[in-house]
Amino acid sequence: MVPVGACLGLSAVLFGIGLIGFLSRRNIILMLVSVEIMLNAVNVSLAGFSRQLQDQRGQVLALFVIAVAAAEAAVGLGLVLALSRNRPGVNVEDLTQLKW
Amino acid sequence: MTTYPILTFTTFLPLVGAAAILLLNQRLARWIALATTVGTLAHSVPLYLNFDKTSSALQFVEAVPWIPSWNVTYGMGVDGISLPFIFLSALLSVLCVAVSWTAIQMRVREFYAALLVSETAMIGLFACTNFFLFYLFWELMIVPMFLLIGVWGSAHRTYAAVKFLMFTLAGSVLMLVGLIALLYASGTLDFQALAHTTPRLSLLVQAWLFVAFLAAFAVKVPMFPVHTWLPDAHTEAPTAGSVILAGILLKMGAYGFLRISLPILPDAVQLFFKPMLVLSAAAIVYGAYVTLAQTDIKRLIAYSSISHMGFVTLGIFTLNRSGVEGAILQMVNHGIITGALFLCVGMIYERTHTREIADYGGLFKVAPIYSTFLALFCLAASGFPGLNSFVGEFLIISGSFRAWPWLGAMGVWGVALGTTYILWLFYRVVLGDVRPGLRGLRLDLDVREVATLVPLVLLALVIGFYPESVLGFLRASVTQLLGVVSGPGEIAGRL
Amino acid sequence: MEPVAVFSITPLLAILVSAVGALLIAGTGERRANLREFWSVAAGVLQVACVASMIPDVQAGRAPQFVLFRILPGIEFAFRVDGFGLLFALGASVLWIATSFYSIGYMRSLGEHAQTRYFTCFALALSATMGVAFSANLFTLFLFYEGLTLATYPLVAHKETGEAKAGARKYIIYLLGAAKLLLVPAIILIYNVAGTLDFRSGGILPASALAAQPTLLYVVFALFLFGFAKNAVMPMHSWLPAAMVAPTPVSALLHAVAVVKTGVFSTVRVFLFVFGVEAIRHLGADKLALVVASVTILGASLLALGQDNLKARLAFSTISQLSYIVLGAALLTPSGILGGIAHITNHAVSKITLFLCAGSIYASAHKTDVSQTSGLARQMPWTMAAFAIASLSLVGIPPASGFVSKWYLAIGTLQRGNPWLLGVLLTSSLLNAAYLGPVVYKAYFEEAAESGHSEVREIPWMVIPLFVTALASLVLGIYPNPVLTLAGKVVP
Amino acid sequence: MPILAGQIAFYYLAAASVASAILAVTRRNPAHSMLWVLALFMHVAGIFLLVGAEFLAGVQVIVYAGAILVFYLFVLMLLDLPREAAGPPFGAHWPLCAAAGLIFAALLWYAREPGLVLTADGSAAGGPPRGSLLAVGTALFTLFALPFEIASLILLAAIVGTVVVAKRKTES
Amino acid sequence: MTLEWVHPGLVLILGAWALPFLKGSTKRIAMVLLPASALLLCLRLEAGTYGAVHFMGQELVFGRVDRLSLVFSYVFALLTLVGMIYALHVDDDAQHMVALTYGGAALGATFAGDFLSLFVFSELMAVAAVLLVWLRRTPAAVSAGFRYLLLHMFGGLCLLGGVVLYWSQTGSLAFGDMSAYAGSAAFNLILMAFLLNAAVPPLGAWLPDAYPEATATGAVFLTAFTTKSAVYALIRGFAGTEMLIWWGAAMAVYGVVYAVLENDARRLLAYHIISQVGYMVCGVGIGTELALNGATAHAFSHILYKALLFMGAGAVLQMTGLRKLSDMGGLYKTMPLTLALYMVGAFAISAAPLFSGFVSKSMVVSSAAETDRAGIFLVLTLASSGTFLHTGLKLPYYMFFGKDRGLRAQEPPVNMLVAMGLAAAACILIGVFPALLYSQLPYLVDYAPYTTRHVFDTLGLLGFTALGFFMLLSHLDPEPSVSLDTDWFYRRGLSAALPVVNRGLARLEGFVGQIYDVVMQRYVLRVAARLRHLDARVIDAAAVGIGGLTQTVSWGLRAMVTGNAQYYGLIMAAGVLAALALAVFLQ
Repeated sequence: MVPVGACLGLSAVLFGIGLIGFLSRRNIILMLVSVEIMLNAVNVSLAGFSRQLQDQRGQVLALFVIAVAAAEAAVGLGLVLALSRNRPGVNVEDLTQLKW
Repeated sequence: MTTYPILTFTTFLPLVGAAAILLLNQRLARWIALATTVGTLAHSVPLYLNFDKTSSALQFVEAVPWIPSWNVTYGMGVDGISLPFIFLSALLSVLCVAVSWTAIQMRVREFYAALLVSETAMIGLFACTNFFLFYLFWELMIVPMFLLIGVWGSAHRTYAAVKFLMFTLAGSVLMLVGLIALLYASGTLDFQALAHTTPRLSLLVQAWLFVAFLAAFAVKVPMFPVHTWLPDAHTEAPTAGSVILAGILLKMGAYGFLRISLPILPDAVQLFFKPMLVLSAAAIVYGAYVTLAQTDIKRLIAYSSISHMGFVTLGIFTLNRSGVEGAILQMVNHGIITGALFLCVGMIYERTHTREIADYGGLFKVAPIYSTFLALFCLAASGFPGLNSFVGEFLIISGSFRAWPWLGAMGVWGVALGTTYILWLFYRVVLGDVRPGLRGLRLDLDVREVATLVPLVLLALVIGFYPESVLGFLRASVTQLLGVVSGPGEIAGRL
Repeated sequence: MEPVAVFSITPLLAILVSAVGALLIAGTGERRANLREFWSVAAGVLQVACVASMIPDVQAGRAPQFVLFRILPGIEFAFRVDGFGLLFALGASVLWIATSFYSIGYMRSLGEHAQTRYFTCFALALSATMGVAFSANLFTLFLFYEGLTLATYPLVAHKETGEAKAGARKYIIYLLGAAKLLLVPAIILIYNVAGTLDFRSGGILPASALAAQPTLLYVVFALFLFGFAKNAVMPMHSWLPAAMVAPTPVSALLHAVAVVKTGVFSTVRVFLFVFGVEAIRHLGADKLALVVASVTILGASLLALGQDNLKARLAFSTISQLSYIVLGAALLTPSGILGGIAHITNHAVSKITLFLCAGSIYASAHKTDVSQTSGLARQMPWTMAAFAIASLSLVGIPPASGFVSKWYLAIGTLQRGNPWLLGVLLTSSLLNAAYLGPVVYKAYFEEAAESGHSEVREIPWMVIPLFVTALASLVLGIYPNPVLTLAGKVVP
Repeated sequence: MPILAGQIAFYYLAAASVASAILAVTRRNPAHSMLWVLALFMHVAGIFLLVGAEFLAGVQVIVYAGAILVFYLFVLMLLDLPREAAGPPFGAHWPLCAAAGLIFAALLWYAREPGLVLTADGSAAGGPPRGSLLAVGTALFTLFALPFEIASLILLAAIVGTVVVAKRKTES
Repeated sequence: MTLEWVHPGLVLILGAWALPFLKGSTKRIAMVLLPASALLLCLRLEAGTYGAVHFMGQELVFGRVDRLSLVFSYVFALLTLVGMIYALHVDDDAQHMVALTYGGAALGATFAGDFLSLFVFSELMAVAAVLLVWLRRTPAAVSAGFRYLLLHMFGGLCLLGGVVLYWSQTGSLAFGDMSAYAGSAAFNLILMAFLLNAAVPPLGAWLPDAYPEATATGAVFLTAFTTKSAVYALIRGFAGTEMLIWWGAAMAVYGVVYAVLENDARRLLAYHIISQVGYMVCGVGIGTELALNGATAHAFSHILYKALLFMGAGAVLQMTGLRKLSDMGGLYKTMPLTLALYMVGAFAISAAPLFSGFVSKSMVVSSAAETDRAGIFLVLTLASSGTFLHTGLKLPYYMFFGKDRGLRAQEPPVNMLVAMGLAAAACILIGVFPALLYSQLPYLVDYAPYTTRHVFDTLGLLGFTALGFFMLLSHLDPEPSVSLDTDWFYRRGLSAALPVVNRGLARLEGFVGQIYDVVMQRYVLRVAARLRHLDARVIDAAAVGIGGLTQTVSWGLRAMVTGNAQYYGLIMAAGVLAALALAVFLQ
């Protein structure tokens, strides 16, 4: 009863918002959170399709997405911890040492 | 033909020599280099002897399939046009090794290795029969030359080396694109096939290919607008480098026109030959004028090469028999004379360490033997009748009169200016009163240096009085080449 | 009457003799001066012998010929001797012997430096002149023509003073420049049109080319006329006075006999043997040559009047006399051409005497200007006598040789029916008298300005040769037949 | 009538999750953003349920909201970030990012294939998804056995990685 | 040269070369012997053609002997003899040699049968004459000689030009009557040449300019040969040309007028030669037998008495060294013999009876009368009266009588007196026995000079002139004036024109000479330098510029790497966005 198009629409909007968050927030953690939002949007569209195509593989993929999201969050935040140790505040604009 | 792959052997012997030099210690380097180059020269002599002058077909052909998917074979073969250059490359390499005997002190092994690699590239380029190998040797040539200029050059060597690299690479990249397009368009890369068997490409494709190859060859020749790398490269290169650069490198460009542009893209040549003639005439006169104003001897001779090579391209694009034959002869002559001039300048630079003309004067009193050699080569360069470049210029101007009379006039004006700047250089350097700086130095040549110059003197005289020795080889191949490219205008229908 | 070619090596021998002589002279060097002098005289004598040995052949109508190399189809490095070439070569080589003796005296008395180089270049210049005389085609001629320029450069720059250098520079730039800029294209165009460069008495231009490209051939004609800058035709003449900076024997042999005559010889050779009389008449190019020659004759004579320096005056006189020869050839009438060719020898003999006298005056009395020659006859009777005889011949007064060629030139102008040219000839003879007369009568009839001049002694080595040449100019005047028969062989 | 109820629920969930997403992104205080993100996750789980992916909804709630979000909060607490005092929450270039995001959303919205949007009755035709939990479970352990193992490997690597990265360097 | 006939002229020319080797008296004997033997040879000659030679394809005749040439050869040989005797005292070998050559050449010209040998001998005469003038060795002589040479060269060249033209038209070189070609270019040129030689004004100004500059002995020869050989040629070739009559008459008057004005003794006599030659030219112009006979006779006698007059003036110059009449005078006391001999010449020239002038001049005058040319007759008689006035009266009076300036000059050396005596004797002989001369004339002579009426007329004329002279004596004092003559033209004009021409030409020459410098230095090198500048700045810069451009671009790109992760994210997003949009819209 939920039209797939709607799911896609929702997923598109959510993805947009996540993107905005990721690109504009100065705090790294919140950038990572925005990534989580984007991933959620993807899962919504996957679920929508899985429903529409009567095929559960969409959901399996969504699961894997979640697993990877977890791993990514873990590593990301580990890095943030390491970074924050030798520099106060985790502001993305200060991290420019890698520039060539 | 002979089962023994003489061409491959001649091409890759120097490579083997180079490897040997790098492995053994420094003291032996010079001797191995000399041995290898003399061996290569010895190897190219049978080529010269039992070459059949009558047939225009390829001789000493070797063909081994190499990359089937691209229809590329490892093909070696020689015809009338490429034979003289192989001999010239081998000879000049021997002379280069001889002249840098005492001149090069640092990194001796790498120097001779680079020299030998460049020899392989040279001989390979003239001996190969398909575009793929041609391109491969073309690129291979740039590396040792870059090193020669960059490492063993004088003051601004890096600038000159990089500039040389940039110019040549820019050209050859376009050639690569052309090569691929050609492969795509006609399916094969073999020169003979492209010239005769495969169907002719459409004019548009031919035009684009011509432009692409023009870029590569024009930079190498060098033609008028893209010539500025040559003076820098020559001035900074060590003597051996300049001799190789002037002797052979410039000829590869012109050889490219003859081997690739003319036979494979005849319609495009018909389309473009008029602007090319204008460019060459411009190169002649422009080169001559700028030469007049130079103060550095090597730079002066470099610019004179631009003017002389202008003659060669003028000859090629007259597209009539005497013009093309004259062009090829002039390429050989220019190799000999300019090579000799650079040898002379190198020898004197080795002692006085200055290239400014103002620092020289009255050499005749201080170094009579050297001055007589220099006098002879200056006369040859100015086109004195009885010496070799007179015959070349004679044919080219005669051909250009036939193709486009105004060109002939420009050519003559070029010759006149040529005589002026060479004799003026000679006047300032050799005649006049002795500069104080030169008095103390022991200036005259020793046996080794005389030995390096003598073969070139003999060649100049032989070709001067008996040009048949070179023209004989060309006649059949040039007729076949021109058969493909119908000549533009034969006013008097002579020859 | 095309002479039948016969194979013989003598022309090449004639050239090699003096070339080998040059080597020997260079070899002996400064130390053994006498031996060196012996070599140069010996070379001279041998050369005359070679040249003379060919006279019977040529007179009998046979042309000794010898081909060395074949450069391109239609171009060989070859020699062919005909009457015209033989006459010129004979004149040059005989006078070389006289000049050799003379220069031995001159060099020794003035103690000049670098005498070896002097004699070597002299011998080389002569071999080049022989080369030009005997060349069978334009290529060989051009080769030796250029060789002559280079061989004579060190002679002109002999004194190595600033002025000598400037003169020599102008000399080489004019000659080499004109050769390269004008001759090379002309030769090439001829090769394009005619396919060959050989000399043939009727000219080698195919009729089709004459009809098809008259303007091109007219331009080529002009290129040749001005290209041979050695014939000192008016715009291309100013190298000759500049070359007067050379020591006198050099200007004697070279600027009276070898160099300038080569220029004129080549010009006439091209007129008659490359274009041919009919072709030139068809092209109407003879008018150009006549105008240029007349302008040169009159202009140079007038300029000669103004020159106080004796050698400069003789130089300008040479320029005008040379154009007589060009005028003769350009008349295209049999006796005009005959007169022109005869004038080559006649002028050579008389002009060389004048130059030698100038040299002897300089060597003995250290006087160079015409104004200083007053009263010289008393101190140097023989030199002035020779000078008088030679000027008689130059002015064209009957007994002397100049009259013979002027007579034929005059008849030539009439055969062509152009009174103006006759006018030019007569006025120029008048001008000759005007600029040569004063020297003679000043020497004979004016008292020497400063009496009691230090004892001026004529040097025998110098006076004997110049007197011999003066007598020669008389003998050729009285008995001109040998010159005329040789010249006659060529006239169409 | 159940269709209408479904649609109303969907519209509510969609609107709520969009609102919470916007708020999560724009809040100055990171803790508040975290909470809004929690709300977002809950609504997304709701949508999963609507779509019939019950297992997915469960995982979403447990793993995503329960584990990852909590982990974020821990780090947040650990770093004890001061309230977003300094400077604006967004980088100077936020209008560009906003534009990029909006265009992105618009493009996707435009691109969603009308054909794909089944009419209300379309979804009914398919009937309820076949025992979605059963289906997913069997698929996970038969078709996707390998990816499942790899997923576990990734998680293992992440654990080890995080420990190594975040461990304080002791002077050994 | 057939041996049996020896050309008298050649004897003189070759003999002259022997003189320098003889010493003292033997030389003197030779000097006399040579002309004497030449005279004997001429006398023995009979008419006919000898010495034909083939030269350069032409037929030359050296010895064409007929009555006309014989007469002239006699007088020329005779004069050479008299001149040599007159010059015996001079020890300058050169002068003698030149004089003999001059005589020989004159004889040669007389006997020349064709134009070429005529030309050769006339050129030789010109050269000999110039040398005679130059041998005076004064600067004035040298420049005068040079002008003489130039003009005679011009004359010679006109002759050569005319001969060549004549030869090309007729094919033959024979020198005969030219009247058939009257009006053709050849005719005019040859005529002009001879007129110049005969000193016809305006071409004749060289005579009074050069003759007075010669040495005393040299002048004697000069008076005779050049002008009279020209007259001989005119007689042979141009008898009867109308124009000559008027030229002759003009000359007669011109000579007399200038002579009267003249102050220098020998220049006065020189001017007078022109007037006498005028008579001959006029005779030739009239062209009747009588006229031609008259001209020949007059030439014959004129040579003798003019030589006598010059010898007289020469003697005075020799002894006193003076030339100007204004500073002479009172010599009759110390040089009576010279005076007497001079007066014989004076009477002869003014055609007094019993003297040679009377016999010959009157023939020409009467021939004018016969052909009823009244005007000419009047002019000629007037001129003869003028002649008597200045030569007969003015010159002797001022030279010998006039104010006595205390000059005590002795008589000239014996040989000069002997020579003058010989000449005077000849004049008287011809005057008394005209038949002697008439028998030699080319045509039959039926003219009787000594008719009473003619004698009276002449005496009357002379008397009146004498009377007039003594009446106007005071006005006729000679002042040291220089009379302007056509020779001014080439003396001043030419010398002025020459430097101008030279300066102009020298500048042109300098310009042409420098052209190579200018072209080489300024244009070619400047262009070369500019092109080098262009090459370095523009083309090289273009190539290097491209390198530079790539350099700056790369630096620019480098700036984009800010290190801020979000920029990268933004760029990536933008990239993906673009691709997506492309995919969507390009569907």
